[in-house]
Amino acid sequence: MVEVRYFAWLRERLGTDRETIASGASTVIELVAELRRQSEAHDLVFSDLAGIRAAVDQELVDMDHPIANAQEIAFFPPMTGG
Amino acid sequence: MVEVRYFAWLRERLGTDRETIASGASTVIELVAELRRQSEAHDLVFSDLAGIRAAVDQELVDMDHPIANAQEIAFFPPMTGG
Amino acid sequence: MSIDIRVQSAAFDLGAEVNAFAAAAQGAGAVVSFTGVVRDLPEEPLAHMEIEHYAGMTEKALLHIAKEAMARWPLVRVLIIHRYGVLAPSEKIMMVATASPHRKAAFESADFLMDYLKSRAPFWKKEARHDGRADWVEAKDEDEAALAAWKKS
Amino acid sequence: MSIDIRVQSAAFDLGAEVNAFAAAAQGAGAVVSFTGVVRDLPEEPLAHMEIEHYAGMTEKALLHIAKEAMARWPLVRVLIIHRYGVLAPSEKIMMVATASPHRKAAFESADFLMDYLKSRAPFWKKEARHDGRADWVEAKDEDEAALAAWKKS
Repeated sequence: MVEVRYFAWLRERLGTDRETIASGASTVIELVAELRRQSEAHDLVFSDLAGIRAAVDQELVDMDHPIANAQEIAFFPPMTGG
Repeated sequence: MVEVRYFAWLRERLGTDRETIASGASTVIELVAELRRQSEAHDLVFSDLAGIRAAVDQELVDMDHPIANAQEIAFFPPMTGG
Repeated sequence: MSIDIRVQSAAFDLGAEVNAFAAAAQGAGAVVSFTGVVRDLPEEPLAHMEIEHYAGMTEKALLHIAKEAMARWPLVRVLIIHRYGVLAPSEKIMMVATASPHRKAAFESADFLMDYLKSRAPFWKKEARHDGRADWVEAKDEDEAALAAWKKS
Repeated sequence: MSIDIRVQSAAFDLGAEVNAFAAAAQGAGAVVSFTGVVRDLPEEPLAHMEIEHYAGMTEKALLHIAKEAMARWPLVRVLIIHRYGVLAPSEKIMMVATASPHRKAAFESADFLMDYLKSRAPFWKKEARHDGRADWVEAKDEDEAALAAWKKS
């Protein structure tokens, strides 16, 4: 089981800030493919990955990053702090 | 008559911060030549112009700058503000 | 060497922070501060700004950025304060401060901290208008470009 | 657009100045400050610093520098405060502040102001030691080089 977290417009469009799912994915991009099968909203949110960033256990990573033993995977738009 | 002003180590070595002299110089470098004839201290202070800057009427200028009708000529080392 | 990171919803007193920072930066000689303010333009009025962040990751990311600055420049002190939650126009969003014996190091490291923080710390801004419309602020290509420039040098 | 230049022997309150500056910089979004502090190093103790300046020319030079920055960057506000006279270790020598809608403009213009001020405003620093020795601070080649870089760009 892995905890998936959403921020900003992803959170708004999915109507939730987190969900716990059973995943067999070994990389972030594989997890995205699983998530897209969850619902139409998921499919839509992840339809264009150009505007989405991912973090594995609170570290920013590329989409092909492994997620072995990860506790928490997060998806969000490019950051706009400062 | 022109007012000549000195700052920092030039002022200290000459023992004065200003003097009024009758000058026939038409450029700063010509004035320097006149000043060097004033005293041994003057001659020494102006012996190496690499470390001396000049201002004509409170504007930083090159040594060959004209001084026609200038009220005040100043000599000082490179600035060290900030 | 000292790093001070604060992520908070409460307002901060920029002047008091800068004074305390400079006082504690013994031997530094050069102190630079940057402050981001919620813009308040009559022609484009904002009702408020809302800042979301990823608690936990935010602190880690800011600490990482501050350590990277400390490793690159001779800094005696780094401060980063960043707010989240609802902010009114003219309120201060965040600040960074750097202290160094060298003026260029203080400037460059503060600039670097801002470039990294802007694109690598998990904050997202939303601008709410008086008509109820609210839009997420979009990341700018120039921000990623600014980051890339530090990698080259 | 507003320029505030102050040349004074009295101390100034950095924090109060930064707060007032940011408050008056409506719509700016980005505020940068630089402060120069009399260094206070245990291994190289100073009795005090003495700053001489060319009253009259100083104000003109600083105004010229501030106007040049305003012409080069989209700034809404520039502040320069520079002290002269006798300063103790840890005292603030001077400060500049810039406010702009753009973060890079605020950083670059403050950096520019410092580079110009350092080599073009008529101030001279003298460092007095506890043994009575006092030396004029020498200008650095790197300061002239920093200035030259702005002319190219």
